[in-house]
Amino acid sequence: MKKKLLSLILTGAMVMAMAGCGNSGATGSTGNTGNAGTTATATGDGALTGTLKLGVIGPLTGGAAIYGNAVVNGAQIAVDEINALGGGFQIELQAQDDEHDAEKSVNAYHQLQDWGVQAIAGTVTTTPCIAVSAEANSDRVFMLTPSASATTVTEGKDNVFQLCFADPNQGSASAQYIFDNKLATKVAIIYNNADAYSTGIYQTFKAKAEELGLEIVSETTFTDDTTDFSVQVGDAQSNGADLVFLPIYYTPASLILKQADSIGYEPKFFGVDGMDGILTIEGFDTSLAEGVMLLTPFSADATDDLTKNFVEKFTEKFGEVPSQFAADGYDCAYAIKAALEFYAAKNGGLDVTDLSAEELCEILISVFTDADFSADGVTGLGMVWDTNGQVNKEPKAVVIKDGVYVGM
Amino acid sequence: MKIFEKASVASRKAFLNYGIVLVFFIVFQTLVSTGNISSALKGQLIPIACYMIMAVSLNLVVGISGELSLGHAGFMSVGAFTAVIVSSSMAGSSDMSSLIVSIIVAAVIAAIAGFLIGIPVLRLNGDYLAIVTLAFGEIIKNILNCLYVGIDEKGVHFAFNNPAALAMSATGKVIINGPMGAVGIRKISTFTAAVILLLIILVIIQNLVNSRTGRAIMAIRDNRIAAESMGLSPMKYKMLAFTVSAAMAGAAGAVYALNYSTLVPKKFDFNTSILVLVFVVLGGIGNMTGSIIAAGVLVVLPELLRKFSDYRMLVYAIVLILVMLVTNNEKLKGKIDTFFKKLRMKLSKGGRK
Amino acid sequence: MSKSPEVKLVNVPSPNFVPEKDLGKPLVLEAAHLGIDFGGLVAVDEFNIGIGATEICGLIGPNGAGKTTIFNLLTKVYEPTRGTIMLGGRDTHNMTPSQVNQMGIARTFQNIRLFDKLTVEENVKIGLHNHIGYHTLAGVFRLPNYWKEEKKAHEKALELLDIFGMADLANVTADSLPYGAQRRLEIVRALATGPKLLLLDEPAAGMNPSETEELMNNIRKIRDEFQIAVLLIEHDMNLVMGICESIVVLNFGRIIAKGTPSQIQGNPQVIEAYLGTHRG
Amino acid sequence: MLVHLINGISLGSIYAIIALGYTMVYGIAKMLNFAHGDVIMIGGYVAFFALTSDKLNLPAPVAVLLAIIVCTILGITIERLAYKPLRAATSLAVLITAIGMSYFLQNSALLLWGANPKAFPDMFKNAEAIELFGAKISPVALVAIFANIVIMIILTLFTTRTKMGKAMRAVSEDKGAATLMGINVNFTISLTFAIGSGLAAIAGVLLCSAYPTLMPTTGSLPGIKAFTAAVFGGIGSIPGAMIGGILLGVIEILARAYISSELADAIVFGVLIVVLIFRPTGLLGKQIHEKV
Repeated sequence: MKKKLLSLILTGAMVMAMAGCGNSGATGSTGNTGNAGTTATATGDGALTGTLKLGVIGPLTGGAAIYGNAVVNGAQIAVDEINALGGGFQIELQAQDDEHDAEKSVNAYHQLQDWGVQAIAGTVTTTPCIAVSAEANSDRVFMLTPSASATTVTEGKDNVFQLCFADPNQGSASAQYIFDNKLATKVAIIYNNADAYSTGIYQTFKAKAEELGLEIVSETTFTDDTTDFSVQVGDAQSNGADLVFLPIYYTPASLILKQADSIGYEPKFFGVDGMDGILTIEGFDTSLAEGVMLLTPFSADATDDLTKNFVEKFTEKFGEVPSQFAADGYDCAYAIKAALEFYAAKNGGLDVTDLSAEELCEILISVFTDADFSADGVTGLGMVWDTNGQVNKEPKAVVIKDGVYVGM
Repeated sequence: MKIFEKASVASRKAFLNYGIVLVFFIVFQTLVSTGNISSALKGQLIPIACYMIMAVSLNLVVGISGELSLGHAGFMSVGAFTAVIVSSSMAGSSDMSSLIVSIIVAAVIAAIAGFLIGIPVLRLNGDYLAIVTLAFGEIIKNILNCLYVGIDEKGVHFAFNNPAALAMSATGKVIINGPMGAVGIRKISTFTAAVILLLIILVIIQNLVNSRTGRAIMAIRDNRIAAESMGLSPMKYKMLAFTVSAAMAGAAGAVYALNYSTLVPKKFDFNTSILVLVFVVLGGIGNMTGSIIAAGVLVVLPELLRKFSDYRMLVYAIVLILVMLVTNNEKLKGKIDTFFKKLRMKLSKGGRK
Repeated sequence: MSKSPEVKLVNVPSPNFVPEKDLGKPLVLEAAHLGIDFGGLVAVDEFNIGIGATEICGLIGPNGAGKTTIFNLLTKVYEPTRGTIMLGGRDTHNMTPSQVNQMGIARTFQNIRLFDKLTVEENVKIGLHNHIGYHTLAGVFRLPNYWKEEKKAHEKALELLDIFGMADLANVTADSLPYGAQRRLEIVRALATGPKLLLLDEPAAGMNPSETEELMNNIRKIRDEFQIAVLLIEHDMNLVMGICESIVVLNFGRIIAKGTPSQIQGNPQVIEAYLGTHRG
Repeated sequence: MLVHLINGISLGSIYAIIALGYTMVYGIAKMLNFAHGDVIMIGGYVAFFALTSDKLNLPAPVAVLLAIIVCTILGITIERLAYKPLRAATSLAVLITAIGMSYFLQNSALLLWGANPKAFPDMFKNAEAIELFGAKISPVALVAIFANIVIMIILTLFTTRTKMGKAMRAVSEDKGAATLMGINVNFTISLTFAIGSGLAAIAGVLLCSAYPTLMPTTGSLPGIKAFTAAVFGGIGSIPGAMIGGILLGVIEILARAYISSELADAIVFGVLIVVLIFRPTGLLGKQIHEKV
């Protein structure tokens, strides 16, 4: 039944599923929805029509390009699917490069404005996202970031929402999981302290671990440019850690696994959602990742139809297995569509073509903060948002066995 | 009489620069107020002005003083983070007064940094000096990566390499969070303020160059041994140029920082120093007009090339190499000159027919 | 070629002697036991000299004798390995080139060292640098003092250039001057620093006889007008014998002869050094 | 401690091999070749594809050789196209051109091979970690140290014993005089670039083996560090590059282990500054006296 429902959603029948949600008044934080409603063209039949100009901002070149490109590609798959459905609603997607730089990101944002962007799925990385969200907040442009997970991204900005977990959730969930399953007695942590994502998870992990009485024997840091991990891995080894917690992205994680292997150190490794993608690195010896555990909202090896469909299309189009970032990008486009459909259904239809970004922003805020609104995607089912803009969804714990993820 | 003729040559040049800046300001301010400007360009106006200041201030060191500096962004960084702290601690004051005080304090702190760094750096020559400025730029970045600053009702707290040492009260707010940089910066920079600062800095540099001090700096650049034998102290004047330049970069950093809500130390790395150096070299060593124009054009160019997407940095690299080859190779220069001459002849012939 | 009348040299209370007219006035320069080694090699040794207040002294010797090295020692481009240099009665130990310049010693260079990209007038104004009395900030903010002092400097520069008839070239950049004019400009620039002792390194190099003649007159004129001493290195013997009151001959870094032009001309050691004949 | 020391020497050996490229090119062409780091990256990619591509799937020594050949040709081409026309230009103009070349190589790699990092295959897969005085040392570390020693010996013999090596030294001393002695200066400079770029390929393979992630920006930071090492040892000096590289690597690893990983780079650069204050031309650099 569940699978059937999912495919229904996928084929654009979400409106129907949502129709039963009742007509409770929108709990928009600004109370501006009334205005937006009057300017919006109500078609009367509860259908969503028109063309939405959706912008994506992320690093498409430079050192962080992998994340930006993944999000854009994921979003592209979603947009292609939505446009192929027909039915009067179309999305025009434009991606702008920010090179993982705040200044360039604001430039990219302004470029999108000149294009006439109505809503933004972005930005991909945290620091640029903070800069752009400040601009978007004063301009009243809706932002749903696929992957900028720091709490500062959404703090004090009613128009900014996250599709990924906020950092604190992941850290405490990981500590809890390790404790509950008695995975370790001595824990080492290696984290990137130049990265808000990594540091954020580290801090909550540590707090939770102390609360639970997990012993942390080694804490070492690195920065974005680091390639030599001999010191960090050596420290974990000499302190006798039997589990190394890696709240980091998969590129440095692959180097850490390799370093540990080369000195014959074989602890358990436990990662977070950023670890996803490690199996897709071209040339990576996946046997090194054997037994690595991670909490992630997305797993390309999941067997549900939604994920299978996405992974298949993505692999076909881009020749690689989608990472969690690609999944986030994919879900962003669908979440925005779902929100618009939710509004259309409640207000007797919606034509987005001539809506200004400001009008659309108030509509989307009202829907995302509506207690009755939830969205499904490849990174989670029944995602709901609080008024801070943070998402609530369940992480899955997986372990790598024989080069594939296996649920735990 | 001659002094006035002479002065007028120098001041004509100077006024050309003031004119360019004023025209730049008036044109864009008009476009902004009439709403005829794309938001992409509008959003870049303040950074453009900041990069112009960076370019002219680096030109003071590279062009006028003749020392190759590869760490200029470091001083911009010092100014930027100083301004973040100052403006945050002045939360109750008006935007205007906060901005002015931030710029001044940023310039002073950057000048102090410039002076301290100048002591070892300026004892070296040529490429050794260049690598040490690069090293200092990276050191500044690394140190700022370890800087934690918070503010609560008791005042500003500093900590180094250990955020826990901030020891703030419950209501305290972290302003600078190590490598994650500053968030929640007051966005108080304005285009007008940036242009006024640019004008002030141009006045200072051009008056400095056309004075006793400027002559001394250039004399040391052209021939250090002769200058020394004329009773000039190379260290004193190199230091003066270096410190003034650092102060100006600090001021530019302040305006830049207060235009964005977030800022990371990594922004001001080696690549940013090189970016500014490219403005100076392409604009012409020692040529302030050139620096201003090059900074303006080269900041906007990558944005204009956005439609080439992935190819734009490649195009930028090729353009950079070609420009250097054409402007610095006598043969190529000659070939291009004759090509244009022939073209002109053909055109004029064609015109006559 | 006009020749100065030969003066009588008298001993002063030291191993040195000065022209009779400068007796009773303090020596502008006195070097004792001066020497420098380069990487263990003795380049100059036991160099002793005393220069009277308005003396024109020649420093001659074959190529590689160490003449320019002496200039570099006296102007502190090199720090001497041994010996003392007294300028106006003060020891210059540990002083920098710019400090000794401010104490009254100025020089020209064998390989011309002008500020090429600056104008002739600016070159002279750099010489005047320490006599232009306004602060950097006065320059930046164009305070009245700036205008006053710049005007004074401009007039002074033209006045000095006029000695060599170069006032009309004031706005030409230095590197566009012909060779002889560049040498003359170096002298004007050195003079502008207000020295008590002027060191000229081959001032007549590359000049034709009539230019050399004019140069000789100008050197004398400068000495008389500014009442300063001149120490010059020169290969043109007509010039040396024509204007020097005393001559020091250097070979292999050591003084081989000292005296009046006529004494030097008759000195067999000097002749040998120049002709390179070897006895037994 | 011993582990860190050996890891430091291993990292330092890689820096030293890169630094040799910088130092030889600087010695002869008096230019800072900022694109050198990116030649390393190209070398890494060539070896990567030679090793992993299904069509090629070459054995490791052949892949390394292929990388050396490609980089050598690349080095000569860069020199001919971009640097040779600027022989007479100011050093600043050459520097900017080199930076332009660096951007060009990085962005070409980005377009050709994408931004996704590639995991460099393990060429020493069958080798176990080696136990030395109770410390476990990775085989790559030992290979890097060994390679460095071999390269150093060959280069020293080359520059002191062979005619071409002597010509190289002559050109770096005085181009004009070398021309008069009948040395083909342009050929000698090309040869230097060829050797430097070939070494860059070796360094690239070693770097990627030790730290197996390959991106278009892989060469930038090691390039700057190696450049620092070259200056540290005295730019233009071959033994200087070796000493500078190894010291730099050791200082970096020890600083990271015992002081702070954030400040490790700052400490490395700080030591460089201190060295240059006391020895303004580096540890083994020649003191230059300006002729007056």
